[in-house]
Amino acid sequence: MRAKQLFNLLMREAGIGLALALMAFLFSFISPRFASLANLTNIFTQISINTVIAVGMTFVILLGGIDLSVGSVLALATVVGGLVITHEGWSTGPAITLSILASCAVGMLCGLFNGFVCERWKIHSFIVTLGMLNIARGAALEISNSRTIFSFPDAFNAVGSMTFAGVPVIFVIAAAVVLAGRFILNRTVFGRMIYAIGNNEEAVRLSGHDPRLYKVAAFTVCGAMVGLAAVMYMMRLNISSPILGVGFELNAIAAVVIGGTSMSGGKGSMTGTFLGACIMGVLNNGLLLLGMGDFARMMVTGLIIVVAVVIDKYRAKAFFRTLEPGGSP
Amino acid sequence: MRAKQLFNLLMREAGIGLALALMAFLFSFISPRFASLANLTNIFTQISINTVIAVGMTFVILLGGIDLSVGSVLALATVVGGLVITHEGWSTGPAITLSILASCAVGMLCGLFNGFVCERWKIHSFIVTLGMLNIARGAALEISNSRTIFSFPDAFNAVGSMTFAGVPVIFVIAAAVVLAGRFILNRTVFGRMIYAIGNNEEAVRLSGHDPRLYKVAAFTVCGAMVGLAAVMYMMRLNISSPILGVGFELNAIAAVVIGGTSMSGGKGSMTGTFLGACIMGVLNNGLLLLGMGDFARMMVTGLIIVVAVVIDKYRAKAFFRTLEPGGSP
Amino acid sequence: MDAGATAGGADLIELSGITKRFPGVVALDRVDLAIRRGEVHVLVGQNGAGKSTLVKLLCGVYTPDEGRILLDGAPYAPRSTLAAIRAGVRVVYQEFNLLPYLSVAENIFFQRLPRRLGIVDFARLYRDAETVLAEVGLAVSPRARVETLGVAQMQLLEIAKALSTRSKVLILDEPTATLTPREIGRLFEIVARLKARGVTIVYISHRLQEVFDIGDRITVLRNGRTVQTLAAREATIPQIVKLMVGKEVSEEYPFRADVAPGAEALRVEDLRTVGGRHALSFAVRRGELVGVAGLVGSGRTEAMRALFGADRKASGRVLRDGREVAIRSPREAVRHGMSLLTEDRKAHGLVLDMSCAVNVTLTDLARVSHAGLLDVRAERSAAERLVAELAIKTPSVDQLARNLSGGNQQKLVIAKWLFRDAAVLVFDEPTRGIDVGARYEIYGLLWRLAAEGKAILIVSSDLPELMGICHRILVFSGGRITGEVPRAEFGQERILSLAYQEYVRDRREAATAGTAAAGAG
Amino acid sequence: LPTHAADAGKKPVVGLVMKSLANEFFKSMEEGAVKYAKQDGTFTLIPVGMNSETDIDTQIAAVENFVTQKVDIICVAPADSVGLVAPVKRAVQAGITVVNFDVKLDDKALAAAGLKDLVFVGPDNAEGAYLAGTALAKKLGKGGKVVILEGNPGADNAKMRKAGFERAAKEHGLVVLTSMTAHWETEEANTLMTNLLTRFPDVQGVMAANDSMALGVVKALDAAGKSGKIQVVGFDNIPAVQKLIHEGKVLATIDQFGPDMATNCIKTGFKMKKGEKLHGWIKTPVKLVTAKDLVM
Ligand SMILES: Nc1ncnc2c1ncn2[C@@H]1O[C@H](COP(=O)(O)OP(=O)(O)OP(=O)(O)O)[C@@H](O)[C@H]1O
Ligand SMILES: Nc1ncnc2c1ncn2[C@@H]1O[C@H](COP(=O)(O)OP(=O)(O)OP(=O)(O)O)[C@@H](O)[C@H]1O
Ligand SMILES: O[C@@H]1[C@H](O)[C@H](O)CO[C@H]1O
Ligand SMILES: [Mg+2]
Ligand SMILES: [Mg+2]
Repeated sequence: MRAKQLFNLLMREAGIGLALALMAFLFSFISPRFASLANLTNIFTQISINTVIAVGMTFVILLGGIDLSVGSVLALATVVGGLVITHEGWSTGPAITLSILASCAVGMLCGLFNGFVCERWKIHSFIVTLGMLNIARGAALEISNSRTIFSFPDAFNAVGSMTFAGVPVIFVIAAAVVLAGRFILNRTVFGRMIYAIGNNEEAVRLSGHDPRLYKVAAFTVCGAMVGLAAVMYMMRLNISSPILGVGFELNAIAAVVIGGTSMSGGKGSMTGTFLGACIMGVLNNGLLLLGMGDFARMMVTGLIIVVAVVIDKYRAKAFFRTLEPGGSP
Repeated sequence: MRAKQLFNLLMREAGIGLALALMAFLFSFISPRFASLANLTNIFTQISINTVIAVGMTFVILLGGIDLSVGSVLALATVVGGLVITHEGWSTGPAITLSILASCAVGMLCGLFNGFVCERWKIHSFIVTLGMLNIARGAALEISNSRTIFSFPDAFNAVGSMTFAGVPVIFVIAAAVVLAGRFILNRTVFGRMIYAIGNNEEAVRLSGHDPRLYKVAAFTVCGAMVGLAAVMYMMRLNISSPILGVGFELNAIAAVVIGGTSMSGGKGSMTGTFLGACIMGVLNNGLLLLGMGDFARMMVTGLIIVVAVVIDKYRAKAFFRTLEPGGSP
Repeated sequence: MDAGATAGGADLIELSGITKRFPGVVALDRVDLAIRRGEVHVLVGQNGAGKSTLVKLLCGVYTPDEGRILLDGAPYAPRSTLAAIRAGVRVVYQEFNLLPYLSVAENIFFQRLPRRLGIVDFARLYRDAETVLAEVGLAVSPRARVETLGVAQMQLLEIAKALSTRSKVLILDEPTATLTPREIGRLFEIVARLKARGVTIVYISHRLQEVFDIGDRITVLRNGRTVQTLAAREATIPQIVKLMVGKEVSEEYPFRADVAPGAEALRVEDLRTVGGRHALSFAVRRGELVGVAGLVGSGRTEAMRALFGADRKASGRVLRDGREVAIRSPREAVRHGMSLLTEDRKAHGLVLDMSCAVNVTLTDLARVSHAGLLDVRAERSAAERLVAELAIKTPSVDQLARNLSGGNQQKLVIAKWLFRDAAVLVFDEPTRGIDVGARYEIYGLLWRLAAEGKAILIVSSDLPELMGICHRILVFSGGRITGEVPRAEFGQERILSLAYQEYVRDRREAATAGTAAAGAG
Repeated sequence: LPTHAADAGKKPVVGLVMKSLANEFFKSMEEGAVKYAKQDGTFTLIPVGMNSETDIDTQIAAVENFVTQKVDIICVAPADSVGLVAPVKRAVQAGITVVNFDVKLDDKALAAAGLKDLVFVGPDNAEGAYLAGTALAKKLGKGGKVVILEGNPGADNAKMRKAGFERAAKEHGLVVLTSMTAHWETEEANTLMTNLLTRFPDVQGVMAANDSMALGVVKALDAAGKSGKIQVVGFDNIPAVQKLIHEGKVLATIDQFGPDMATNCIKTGFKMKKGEKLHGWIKTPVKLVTAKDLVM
């Protein structure tokens, strides 16, 4: 049973895993430094924040929604968190705790707003979160007066660069988030509803549920993940800034979609999202190591994003082809 | 009959028209200059390019797709057009003609690529055009060596600032594009196919049509519109630059969605898109005239985008409520 | 293949050794079948027997794994629906394939819109559409958007689509599942006319009586194999049922006069749907089966949806077990012990891309979870129990709902509501697309539920079915309840005249007012 | 609500077109201008910023709107050295005094538009970068290996700074391993630097074209345990970097006195209105800032 499940999982994610493996192989072949422990640590660090955001985004996309505001909300959350943590006269411990809570709360509130407006007025999340993208960015700039906030407590900063046997702490956080997200999607009633609503919202409603609650919750979860990502960001770079996170939404969505989640909802997995985030990270890192120029790198990145998804499709197809004929009992 | 059609159209677009009227009224009330001829000319100029891109985007969104690459492709098209028009040794007339053709061709080719890859491998357009976003930007930077190209022929530049009775020529172009787009969507077989595929692709397939051709065509049309927008851009600013157009996709999509087109396809209209583009333009212009601070402006823009769509929903609902009781046969 | 053995020249379509497999299922197993030119050939078989699969092979949706097809004596292997249509094969599919936001006229002629230089000729489009609509008797404006139509109207529209082009072969996969006698009559006229024009017709239905009314020959499929082809004139219903099921089936309605209904479980007072002109009042008691009859579009579905909170209602009181309850959403309805099996299984009943198990337990996840955590094992076993109980044909409860046959999907919807175990059950067309054998099993099941004290409302367009199992029948006509007939007074004529009442009256009034009579019916 | 041209009465109106106010540097520049306007009290200031560094359209719309409003002076810090020439020309033709500041409009484009002598108030970006580069070279000595982190490709000041760095490197014998863009951004600079450290383990110095990027670079060095060992220079003199200079993690940055620059520009505009004949480049100072310049 277990073995079969593992096999299924492998095959399901095989396409995208293959793309990743291929890419990694290529890079380590061309540049021996790629596979060094130090470089792997770098990659782990670099994908952590996108991974956490992408986990939140997965919930929203599984519902057939989208969240364009993650980058701006991240900035707002770091600014609020930064103001709290650098608040004069508060001792370190409480300031850190409050700051973390504040960042997460900001993220959740923004997510809640997104979800609530979408559901209350039945507006597509694209437009609502596009609004939020502007609102949160404006608010972040206003609150911070567009200044970078710094001088965080050393204890806080230390976490961001701490590693265990080459594995950075913030990657451990990201991995935990992925596992938790996976568990929620596969094992809980909430996760079940997310998939079901993404597939056929009307059928869910007529089965006696209120899809709106779950949808608002999904946006809130996404916001909370962004808040957490903001904390990780502050730990990693030791600054808060209202201009961060521009374009993060595209990276997160790319990770989710490369990972095989359907933009129209209902289909997808957290494991896929994680692999998608890895592809994005390895790509960035590898192409740099190859010493490719900025513009060429941009083009190649664009191409590979597409190619990775194509490989995924091919594998999936080939897989089903091999299965079909022998599939009858 | 005609009168009834007009009435229907009015009512259908009433919500968003109302939002626009309200906004215009408010602005002209607060700032008398808003309604001046000179300012209206400005607004017309400022919305033209977004309008043309949004018309192209409407085709794609009606199919349930999306095109994130419009901004980058615009940049690439201006760069190629700019290189052609400033090519040494070509006389003005042919250079201008070739340049216009080249820009449009670049747009179309990129659109064709987007559409082809989406359909050939059944990949969601979000990811394909995200790839293209990077590819086209990289190519634009590479080709232009990241320099701004200028010194276009005067005749060419003149068109961009020419006006007839306060109406800028480039707005006339945009208006013509909207009308043409409207005609295509409502009156031609191609247009009806677009709606039909957005409604139920499977049904279209089962009726013996090949949806793929139409989908690729729609992306190509969108690309062509971007190419045309690039020409208008060059006329207006008298430059070509590889860094233009960042974020244009969001403006165009916002215009389309504010205009009432459904993100999941099948429902929407060109008139709506045009009104949506007007809302965006009036908003930007009006808030600037009010002298609102930048950050506040950002937040207000975000809010109003959402509110405009909410008003649209409300009006539509109220309208259907009043209609229904008498509506049954 | 006794009756099927004829001279090769007379056969328009010839299938030999056709096999089609899906993961875990052999849908068609070495099928041989010959369809003669100009005949009405009926396919019957239990749910999941392979009928729709066979249709999809003929129209180019699937390609066979083995075997070959001859059309007009030449090898026929359509690679796409377009190829099939070009070869002259058209289908009315079991499931709808409509374009909801486009007009009725566009839907009808979608295959080839009338055009000049790529521009649609709307004047001609609407004119032609009026003709076709009149032919099938669908009283809607050709300009109406399809999303505003009811299920039965959509079914008629599907038929209208098939009539828009001339074809050699017309395949109708369960066209009558939601139609009432009036529309069925009209459909048969159309079929007869087409046949007279030399069109070959393949007809699939679970309503065996009509098979004899229009069929020339009947082929019975069982478990993906052709059992026998017989001439309609010589066949009898019991004979066919036996061939379908493989054993004798008791065709007895389970009605038991000795089971008396108990206390009132549901009372509806002055329910008015949004846009509805009439207030509706009715009641159902525990242990009672109440039928709801009416013509297509008579407002039954609208009333039930409003009652269940699926649509907003304009006014009305609902009493459950004597206490007034507020029902503004399906969620509240379910909380108050009600369930509604919707008539459109694909759009409203099932989460098609999820497993059978997920669909079954969707109505009551609390029963298969603890503190928000799913108990996957409990879920599977609950689903397996219901799949067995309803004899749903599927390799496992992990199969996606999409991959079940139409009738088995319908059973799955029933299973999901049985899982909820509500006190008041509203079934809208519960036997739509369900084969005879299973039909009687479901009647038995309904009776068992009644015996347990459930209050049951059944909306159905199949009058004999309602008369067979109900205590009472409410008759809807033109959006109002025109009568309530107790079992003792059941009779086709009585009920039908109540069902026509409003339309006849409308016409009379229209005539007296001197306006052109436009009303349906 | 800030006043706008319509009800400004007889007071002259100055339109200040800035680049991204999201950038701390421009924000302080704007604040300098606002403070000056308040002190002076004889004119009305309308500042407008853009959404991002590349948001040319908002700038153009702003200039167009100022022309419509018939303001008296427009001070413009162009996001694109060529792109703004056309609207600026329209403003000049409408009789408005236009002064260019911070980033110089392109000479060739100006000449083509017949605006050869348009006044520019601003720093010498190349010179500033050269100063920073020289400081770095002095620290590393001949043969020191460095990388350059560029600003937005296409932005004029980014190009000037790159050129300045390169000149310093050449003159003092530094080896430039590579020059790549991090788009003025902290996060991107951090990722880029991390990866560059892997690619060039022997790098000794970093030239970041602005301080936002320098912040990201320092964190990358921190994570690799190399901060203080690899020398970093920046540009802008923002407070966050001042702290790092103090801690020895950044060697130097360049102050270009942003708050004074816009004020200078406005003053220049009024001088011209009064009839003073000014043209060409009015250079504003750039100054190297190192630990010894900071009193913390
Ligand atoms: N012949 C007709 N043509 C067009 N619309 C009709 C016709 N008859 C009824 N309608 C509309 O159909 C709606 C009622 O449909 P509803 O689905 O509730 O009926 P029903 O009795 O359940 O029939 P069915 O589900 O079989 O279509 C009403 O809004 C009515 O206006
Ligand atoms: N796409 C598919 N994937 C997997 N199994 C399928 C698929 N399509 C059909 N089947 C299976 O093939 C068998 C035959 O299905 P088919 O739809 O032909 O039955 P049918 O005779 O039309 O039944 P009904 O009367 O219920 O419509 C069923 O067991 C069904 O579950
Ligand atoms: O001078 C400024 C600053 O260095 C900023 O960081 C980027 O834009 C430049 O124009
Ligand atoms: Mg079937
Ligand atoms: Mg009904």
